[in-house]
Amino acid sequence: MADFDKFAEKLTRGVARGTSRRSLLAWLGGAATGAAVFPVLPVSRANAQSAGHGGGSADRAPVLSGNAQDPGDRTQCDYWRYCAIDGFLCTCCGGSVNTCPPGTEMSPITWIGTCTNPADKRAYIVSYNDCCGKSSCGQCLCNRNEGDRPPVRPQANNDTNWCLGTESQIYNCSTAVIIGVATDPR
Amino acid sequence: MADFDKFAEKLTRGVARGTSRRSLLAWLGGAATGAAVFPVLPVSRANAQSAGHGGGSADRAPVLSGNAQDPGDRTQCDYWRYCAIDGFLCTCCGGSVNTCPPGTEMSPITWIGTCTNPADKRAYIVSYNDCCGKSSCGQCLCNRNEGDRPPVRPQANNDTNWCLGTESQIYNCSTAVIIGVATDPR
Amino acid sequence: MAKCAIFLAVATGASILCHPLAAQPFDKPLAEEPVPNVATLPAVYPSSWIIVSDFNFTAIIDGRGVVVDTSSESEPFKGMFRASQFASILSATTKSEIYTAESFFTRLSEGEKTDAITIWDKSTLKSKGEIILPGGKRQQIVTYKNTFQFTNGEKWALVTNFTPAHSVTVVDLDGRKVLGDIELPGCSMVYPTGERGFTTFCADGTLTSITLDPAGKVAATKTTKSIHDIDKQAMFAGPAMAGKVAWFVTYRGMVRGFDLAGNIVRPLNADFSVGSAEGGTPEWRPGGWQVIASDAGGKLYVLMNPSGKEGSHKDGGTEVWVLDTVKKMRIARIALKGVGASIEVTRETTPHLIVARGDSVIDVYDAATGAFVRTLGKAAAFNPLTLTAM
Amino acid sequence: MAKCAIFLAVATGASILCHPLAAQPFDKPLAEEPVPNVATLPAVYPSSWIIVSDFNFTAIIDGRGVVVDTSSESEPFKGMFRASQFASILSATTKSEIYTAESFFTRLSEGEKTDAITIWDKSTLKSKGEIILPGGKRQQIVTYKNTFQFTNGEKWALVTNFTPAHSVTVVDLDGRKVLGDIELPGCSMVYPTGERGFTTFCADGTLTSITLDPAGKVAATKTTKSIHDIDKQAMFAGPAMAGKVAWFVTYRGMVRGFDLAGNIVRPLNADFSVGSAEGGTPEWRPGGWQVIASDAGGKLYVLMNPSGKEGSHKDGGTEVWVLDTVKKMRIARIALKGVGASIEVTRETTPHLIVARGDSVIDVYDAATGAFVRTLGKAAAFNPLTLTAM
Repeated sequence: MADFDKFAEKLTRGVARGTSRRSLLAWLGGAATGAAVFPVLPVSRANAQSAGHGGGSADRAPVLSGNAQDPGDRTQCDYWRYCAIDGFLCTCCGGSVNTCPPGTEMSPITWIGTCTNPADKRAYIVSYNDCCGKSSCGQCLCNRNEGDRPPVRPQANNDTNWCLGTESQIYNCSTAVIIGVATDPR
Repeated sequence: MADFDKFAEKLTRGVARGTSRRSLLAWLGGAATGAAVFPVLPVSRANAQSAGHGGGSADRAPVLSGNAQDPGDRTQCDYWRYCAIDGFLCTCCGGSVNTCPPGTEMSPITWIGTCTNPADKRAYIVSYNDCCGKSSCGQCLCNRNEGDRPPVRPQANNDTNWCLGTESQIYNCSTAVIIGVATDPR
Repeated sequence: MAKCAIFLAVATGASILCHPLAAQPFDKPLAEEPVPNVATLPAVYPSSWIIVSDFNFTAIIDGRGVVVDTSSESEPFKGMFRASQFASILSATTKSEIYTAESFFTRLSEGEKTDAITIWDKSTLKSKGEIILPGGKRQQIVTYKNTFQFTNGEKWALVTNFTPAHSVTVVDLDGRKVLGDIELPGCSMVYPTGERGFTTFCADGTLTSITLDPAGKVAATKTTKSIHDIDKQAMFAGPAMAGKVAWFVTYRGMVRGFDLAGNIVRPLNADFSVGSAEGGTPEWRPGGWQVIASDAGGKLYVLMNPSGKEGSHKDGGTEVWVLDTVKKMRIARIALKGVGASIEVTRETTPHLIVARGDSVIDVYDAATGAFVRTLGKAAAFNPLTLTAM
Repeated sequence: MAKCAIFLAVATGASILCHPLAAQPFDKPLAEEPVPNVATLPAVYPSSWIIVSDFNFTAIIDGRGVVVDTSSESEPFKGMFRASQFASILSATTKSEIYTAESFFTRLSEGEKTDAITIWDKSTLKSKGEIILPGGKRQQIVTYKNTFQFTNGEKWALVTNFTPAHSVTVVDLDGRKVLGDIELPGCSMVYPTGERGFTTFCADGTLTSITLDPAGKVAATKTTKSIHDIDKQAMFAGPAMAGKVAWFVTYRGMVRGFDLAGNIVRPLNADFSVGSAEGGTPEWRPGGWQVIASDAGGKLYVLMNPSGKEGSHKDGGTEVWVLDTVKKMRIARIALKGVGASIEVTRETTPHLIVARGDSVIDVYDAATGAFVRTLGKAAAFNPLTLTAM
């Protein structure tokens, strides 16, 4: 469980950065009454532009990792890391799957998804950090909701604007950063 | 020329409302050096959304005057009064061809076009008053440029935001108001 | 006429040089039209009108609300009002006012932030005042109705906050002032309850009802036992109101009623399923944004997705199922022309089912027969999310 | 895996309950990736990059500039910066800075207005300062380059005002302060002239050159005779710069050069036609928004519309005609894949012709051969208007 410890510690640092101790405790208090073993925070917004899941238009040139263990087009909504993302894909906005675009600020706390990598069959913990401080990127809007729950459980809801604890609350795009492994395949 | 006098007087009132006397004089001074017999002011913006002239989508239900002497669909860019308009058609925004939408303010001074009515063959002076104070309506963007000239002749240029002399400079949509007749057919 | 028109545009005085050739049948020219001229709306909107929240994804800062006449194919767009930056919208029934809870920045996307409630006059759609919300903590979330609700006979409003600590700000709308904040650790959304209070859902599955005193402070608090299985039977946060009863539907299609008439929420304990149907892959489930609505008679309408599975609950639906809450059964299925994202039912004498689609199209159906009546096309909003009947 | 993944999302600690069945060939999992992580750009942009103004018609208040890599089909969008409310954009060549002349309101679309120049760092795309423009008179017009220009070796900027009185505000960019205003009755746009001054076009057909003193005040003024027939040979306001020579094209296709190297504009008096061609209905004319561009060698590129007539000058074009200004003749015709609205030519060793289309698509052609090279699709901007090569 080394991964989890590192990740929980990372996250706590993030929360501490992003919020006052008092509000953090109040929030953890709330979360603790829920089913989550540790906080996995929501950040996302629904996609009303298409009934499907969105992503880049089909004729977009693909962006690939070049690593057989990380397959898929990062401009498309069906890329494996996006199983619980909701927003504009930073890969289409001047950032990358794990980097915010120039001039934005990465949200310190985020909603976490757990997505299975079709290449190595491992379940990875993916952090959907928002990029904040510039207006809607407008490219590659994508919405997938595996594990999403109503706002009553914020740590599992992906409608909230998680540009919180950032200098500006304006939402630009969302990343999908690998921060740990949930399971090793048997 | 009675129409012209009334219209010039109307316009001067408009200008006086919209600008300080000093700037008015400065501007009239400038205009007077141009070819215009009296000021016809620009207000409009280019349409980069389509190489055509825009207007409502073809499947829009038509808005007609019900008067055989004023033919055409006021949600479409080819309606005769729109020969020099450029912007969102107020008919599609909660206003009408000569009325601003609720909550907006009509710009006191505007760019004037002269359009020929296909029904009575008269050339009418059409005032493209902007509606201001709410953000882009977003419906029925239309751009036609008969008589449009570069900004060096503002009274004949339709790229300027004419939400000037209004409480807010935010542009919402454009009207096409009949304010006079230029010619009676022979 | 082109060259003539041009020449006129730059020198109308010379227009007599212009000689159109065609004869004309009309003796008198069209009349001059007065300026300035600005439209107004009725103080009370007709029952065929709805208020649509337009999230405007490609410029979230420039969100808006749109007043829409669902009876007009040609001119459904009656007017708009600002709803900036993950705003919430609230329409009064006892006053001719609309309220928006918004956030602003001094440099559009940077600079100092101000949270405020803006008061809009329904007839002029002009802003007529604002109430500053202190602390910069207003909850910014994709538009839900239950982040901003009335209480105390519409004299007060409740605004949810998220920092990520949950709290609620109580606002005196008539007095144009903030009355105070109520900390709600782990509890979310507000559902008006009793004369002066609200119920909120908590992360441990309980519901908490809070009664407010005349000063807006907490007078009494009552928490139910855990009755909300968020893992297996999560309820969509937005209920359909039938009188004082809030009807919720779960991601898996269970319908649950809660009576909010008294000071304390009362579960009806009369849960029932929306039912099942053939053709599900793997099964039919509720799906969309505003997925449940009620009509004046108390019947419920639920937007259903034939590709129902975990994670499908925001994907929209292809049918609306009509439910009788007394018989606890489905009484009709309405097939939609497109994939719906949000639904609402008007309070007209012949009620209409309004369906906002993911492609921005808004369609209108006869709520009683399910017959398609008209489409409003994309003429109302870029991204319609919540629909509110008048 | 779906249900497994869900369960993990809400309770990752229980993930050991999860048993994917397939074997896997990879011994080690993918590495953790660091957060936070924000991209930066080179201090000097490559010559394949351009800056695009995105007018964002459906939310004009939320206009932006986009840094675009025209050599990348997959990732052309390098970053964006705010350009709010009919903003103008200016990119420095001697400093790693971009400037935007913008307008803001305290309540998005209402309240107090502030005009300001924002300074953006090219590498971080963060705002690093602003200069308030007094008087609320900044000209709000669909994006032109010549409403906002440098002078005095890029140490100063000139901002045009319109109230509707024309004036120009002189700004000390290095000193972060406004130096003063210059009244220009009836004159519009600024074209940097000499070391420290500018030329402006006037409504009577004259051009006026103004030399500024070290304090930014008018040192000398010189007005030409009337040389611009605005009725019959109106010049598009945006020229193509070849060194210090500004090349303009008229609505009817006459090319005119003006030398701006000295303190006073010098007409080259070497006008020539872009030429004609078959298939015009009625004739070929320049058409679009940014219709003329130059390459490093001084060749000119003009966007041409086969349906040329009065009023067609903003309708876009289907071909680009290449002109030799020495031979005063057309040397090539480039057929476009779509209707272009604005064009620019990069300064790459193999220069490319960039065509922004009315449908938001940006296409890239080989400027020398006219061969289509690639499309950037709609991946850069909603409404690309001006294009600026690096």
